[in-house]
Amino acid sequence: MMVLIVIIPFSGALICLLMPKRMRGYAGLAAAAATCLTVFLLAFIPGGEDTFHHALGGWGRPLGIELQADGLSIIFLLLTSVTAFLISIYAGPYFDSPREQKTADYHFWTLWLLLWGGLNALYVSSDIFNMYVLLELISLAAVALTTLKEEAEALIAALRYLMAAMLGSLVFLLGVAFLYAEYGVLDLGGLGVQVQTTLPTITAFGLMVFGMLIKTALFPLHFWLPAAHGNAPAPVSAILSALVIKSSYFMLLRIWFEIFPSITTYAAAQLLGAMGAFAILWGSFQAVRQERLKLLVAHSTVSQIGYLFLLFPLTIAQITGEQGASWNMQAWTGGICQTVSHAAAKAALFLAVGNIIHALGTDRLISLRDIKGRLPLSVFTIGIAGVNLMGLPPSGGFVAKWMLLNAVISSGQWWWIPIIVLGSLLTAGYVFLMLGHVFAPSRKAVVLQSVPPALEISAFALALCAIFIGFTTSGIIDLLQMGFHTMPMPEAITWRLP
Amino acid sequence: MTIWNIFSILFCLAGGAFFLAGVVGMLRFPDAMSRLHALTKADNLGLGFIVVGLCLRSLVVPVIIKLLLIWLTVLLASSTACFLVGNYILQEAEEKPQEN
Amino acid sequence: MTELDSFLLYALTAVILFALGLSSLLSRRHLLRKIMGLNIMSAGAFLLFISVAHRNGKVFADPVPQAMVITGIVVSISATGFALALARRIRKKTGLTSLDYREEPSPENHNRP
Amino acid sequence: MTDTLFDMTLCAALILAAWRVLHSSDHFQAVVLFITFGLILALAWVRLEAPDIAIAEAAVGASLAGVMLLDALRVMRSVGKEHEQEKRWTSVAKLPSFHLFFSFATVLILSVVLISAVTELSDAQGGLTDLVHAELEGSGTKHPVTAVLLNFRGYDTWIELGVLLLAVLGVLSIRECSNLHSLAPPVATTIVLENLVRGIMPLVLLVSGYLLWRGGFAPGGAFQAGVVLGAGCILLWMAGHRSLTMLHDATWRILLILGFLAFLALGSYSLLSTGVFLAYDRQYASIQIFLLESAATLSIGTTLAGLMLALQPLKKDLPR
Repeated sequence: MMVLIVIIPFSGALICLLMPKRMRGYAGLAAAAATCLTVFLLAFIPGGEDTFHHALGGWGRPLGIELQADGLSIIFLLLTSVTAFLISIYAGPYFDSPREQKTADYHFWTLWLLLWGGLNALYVSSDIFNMYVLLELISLAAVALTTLKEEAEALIAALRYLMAAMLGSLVFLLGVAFLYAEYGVLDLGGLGVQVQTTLPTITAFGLMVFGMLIKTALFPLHFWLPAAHGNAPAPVSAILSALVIKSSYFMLLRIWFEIFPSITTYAAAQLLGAMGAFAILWGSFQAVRQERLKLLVAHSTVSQIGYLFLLFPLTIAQITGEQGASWNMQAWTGGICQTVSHAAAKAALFLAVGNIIHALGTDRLISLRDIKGRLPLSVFTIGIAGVNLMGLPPSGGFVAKWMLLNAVISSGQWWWIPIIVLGSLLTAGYVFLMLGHVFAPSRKAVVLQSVPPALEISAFALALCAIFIGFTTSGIIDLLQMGFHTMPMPEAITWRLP
Repeated sequence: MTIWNIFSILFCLAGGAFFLAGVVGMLRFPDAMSRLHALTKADNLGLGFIVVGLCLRSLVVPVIIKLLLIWLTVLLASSTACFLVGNYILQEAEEKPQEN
Repeated sequence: MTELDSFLLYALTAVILFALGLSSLLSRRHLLRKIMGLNIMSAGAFLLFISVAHRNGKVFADPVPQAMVITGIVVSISATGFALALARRIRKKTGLTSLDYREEPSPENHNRP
Repeated sequence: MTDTLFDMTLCAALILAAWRVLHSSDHFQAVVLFITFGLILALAWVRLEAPDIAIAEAAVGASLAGVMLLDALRVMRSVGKEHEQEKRWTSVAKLPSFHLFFSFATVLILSVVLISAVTELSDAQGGLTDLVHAELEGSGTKHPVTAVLLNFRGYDTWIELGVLLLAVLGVLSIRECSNLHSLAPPVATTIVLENLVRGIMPLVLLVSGYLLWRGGFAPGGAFQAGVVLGAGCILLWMAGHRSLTMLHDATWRILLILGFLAFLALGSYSLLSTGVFLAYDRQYASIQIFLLESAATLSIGTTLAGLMLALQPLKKDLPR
C-alpha cells in the first residue's frame, strides 16, 4: 500500500511522457487525482500493522531500505497531496492558455509528477542515503520546472537555485559519509540508537543541518529564493514555495529530532531560532519594498519560513530534564500548523497572483489598480490568504501563531514575542499594500484577458483549505502523537486543546 | 623462471621505454602536432609491447584474445582521438588568418 | 605504516578536496569554474566514502559505499550536464558568463514609449 | 613502505590537481586539469580496491564530463550574436571585497572543522561488509557491488535512473524543444573519421556488452556499460553519422525511460505477486537482474548521449 504513493505518480510521469501532446493534461490530472486518493486511503483507512511499514525487496534494515510512515509523514503527505492536487487542477488550463502555449509541450506534467513522487518517497523514507538521492531528484525537478519560463531572468534564477541546491545536497552527502564512517549504518532507526557525542558526529550533524538550511532558504541563506520563486510560471512558483521548501524542512525535523536528539543543544536551537527571527523581519521588510507582485510574494515566503524555525528553540529547554514540559506539544502544534497553513495560503496566493498577471499581462504592483473590481474571486483569494499569513482568526495561521505564542510564554523565552508580533504587523503591511492597490482608483482603462474559471476556483479552494486547517488542529495533534519511528514523543502528549 | 618469462619481462621493459619516450616527447616537442605524433606513436607501440609481454606471460588463449582486443580498441580509440584533436588544430589555424 | 594511516591519509585528502571545491564555488565567478568546483566537492565526498569502505573491508572494500558512490556519480553527472546546459543558454541569451551582473535597458528600446 | 609512498604521492597529486583547477588563470587549462584530476582519481579508486568506481570515474569523470565541459567552454568563449533581450546585461567588474573575505573565512573554518573531525574518526571496522557477504548467496549475483546496486538497494538505483531522466528532460526544456528528434543532423566530416568510427563502433558495443555481462560476477555492470554505450553514440554523432537522427521520436522516448520503466514493471509485478516491492524470485533472480541491467544500460547510454546531443544545434536554428 505504502509504495503505491510513490509508484502512482512515477507511472503517471512516464505515461505523460509517452502521450501525444494534447492528451498529457488529462493523463497528468488523472495521475494527480489517483495519487491524492491513494494518500487519503493510506492515511484514513485503518489497515494491518504493515500499513505504515514496508521493507523494500524483502531486505530489512540495515542492509536494505525500509519505508516507514509516522504521524509527521502522514501530515506532510496529506499536506502535499491536497495542495498538489489543487495546483494540478490549476496547471492544466494555465498551460493551455495562449499566453503559456509555448511552454506547454516541454514536459511540465512529467517533471511535476516526478517531483511529486519524489516528495512522497522522501516523507516515507527511513534511509539517509536514499534521502540524499530523493533530495537531488526533487531539486533537479524543481529547477527544471523553473526553466519552463524562457526569460533570461528565470534561467539565471534557475541556475543560481541549482547551484545552491547542489551545494546543499553535497554538504548533506558529506555528513552522510561521516555518519557511515562512524556508525556503519544508514537507517534512521539504527543511527538514532547509536549516536554519541563525538566530534565526527557533531560535524555530521552540522553539515546535514547546514545543507538543509540552504535548501530551506533560511536567512541569510535565502539569496537564491526570491528570484527563483518570483520568475517561475505561476503553478511552479506555488509548487516551489508551498511544497519543495517544506521537503527540506521535513528533513531538518527528521535530522534534528530523530538522528541527533541526544546531541542537540540549547545554544544550537537558539541559533536556529535567531536565524528564523531575522528571516521573519528581513523577509517581510523586503516584501514591503517590492514593486513586483510575484517578488513580493516570494519575499513573504522568506519571512514565513522564519516562523517554522521557532519550533526548534521552543522544544528544547535550557535545563535538561525539562524536555517533557507542556509547551513542547504547543510548539510542535504551532510549527506544524504554520507549515501546513503556509503551504495552502502561499500556494493560493501565488495562483491568485498568477490569475491577475494572466488577466493584466504584467505583475507590477501599481497596475493592480487597473483591475477595478473585476476578478473578484482572485482578489478575495488574496484577501483570505493574507488573513492567514497575518495570523488573524479564524485561520490556520492564527492557530499556528497562537500556539507558538503560548509556547513562548510558558517556556519563558519571552524574547521571541516582539518578533512574532512585529512579523505579523509587517505581514499586514504588505498584504494591505496589495489590497490597497486593488481598491485604489485606476489610472486608465485596461482590457483584461478573461481568466478560465478553473484557475480562479482552484486558487480559492486552496485559500479555503488554509482557513479550514484552523479547525483541524486536534487532528494534527492526534497525528503528532503517533510519534517518531525511534523516539516516542515526551510525556506531554497527554496535553489537549483547552 | 622459464624462457617465456624472460621474454615477457624484456617486452614489458621495451614497452615501458616507449611510454617514457612518449612522455618526454609530449613535454619537450614544440607544437601540438608533433606532441600528438610523439604521443600516439609511443603509446601504441608501448602498449603493443606490453600486451605482447603479458601474452607471453599468461599463454592462455582467451586471455591472449582479450589482451589483443584491448590493444586493438586502444589503437582505434587513440587514433580517432588524435584525428579529432589534429583536425581541430587545423581548423583553428585556418580560421585565424581570416579573422585578422 | 598501518592500514589506519592510509585511511587517515585518504580521508584527509577527501575533506581537503571538498574544501577546495567549495572555495572554487564561492570565489570564482565564471560559471564553468563554479560547476567544476561542485564536481570536485562531490569527488571529495566520494573519496571519504571509499576510504571508509577500504577501512571496513578485509579482503574486498565494503560494497555498500561503493554502490552509493556509483549512484552518486550518476546523480552528479546528471546535475553537471543540466547545469552546463543552463550556463550555455544564459550565455546565448544574455552574453553573461557569470551570475554577477547589472541590467540596463538597451538604448534603442529605451526611447520607445 | 612503498604503499605509503604511493599513497602519499597519489594524495598529493590529487590535491595539487584540484588546486590548479581552482587557480589556473586560463579556463581551457582548468578544464584540461579537471580531466587530469578525474584520471588521477580513477587511479585512487583502483588503489582503494574499488575497481567498479574506477571504471565509472574514468568513463564519466574524466571523459564524459570533460567532453561536456570542453564543448561548453567552446560555446561560452565564442562571441555570438546575443541579446535577444530588451535589456543589456553587463558583468560586474569586481565583486565587493567582503565577498572574497567571507568565502575565504567560510572555507577556512570548514577545513579546520573537517580535518579535526576526520582525525577523530575511529578505526573500528564497522560497516555492512559482512552482512552483504552473508546475504550474497540469495541475491542472484556473485558480485557484491552489483548485489547492493540492483538488489539490496535497488530502490536507490531506480530513483537514480529517474534523476537521469529528469536531467535530459530539463536540458530539452532549456533548449525549447520537446524531444531529441528536433536536433539538426550532424555535420558531415571527413571520410577518415567516418571509417575510423566505423571500425571502432563494434569494439565499443563489445566492450559495453562485456562490462554488462561481467557485472554478474566481477567489477563492471549496467552503469559502466551504459557510459561506454553513450560515449559510442556521441562519437557516432561527431563522425557525422546520421543514424541517430533517423531514430523515430517514440523510439527515443522509450529508450530514455526503459531502465526506469523496467524497475517499475518488475517492482509492480513483485508487489502484486508477493506483496513486496522490488523483490526477486529466488529462482530467477539472476535472470531478472540481468534483464534490469540490460534495460538500464540502454537507458543510461541513451540518456548520457542525450545530455550531450541535446546541446547541439536544432533544426529550427539552422539557416535556411
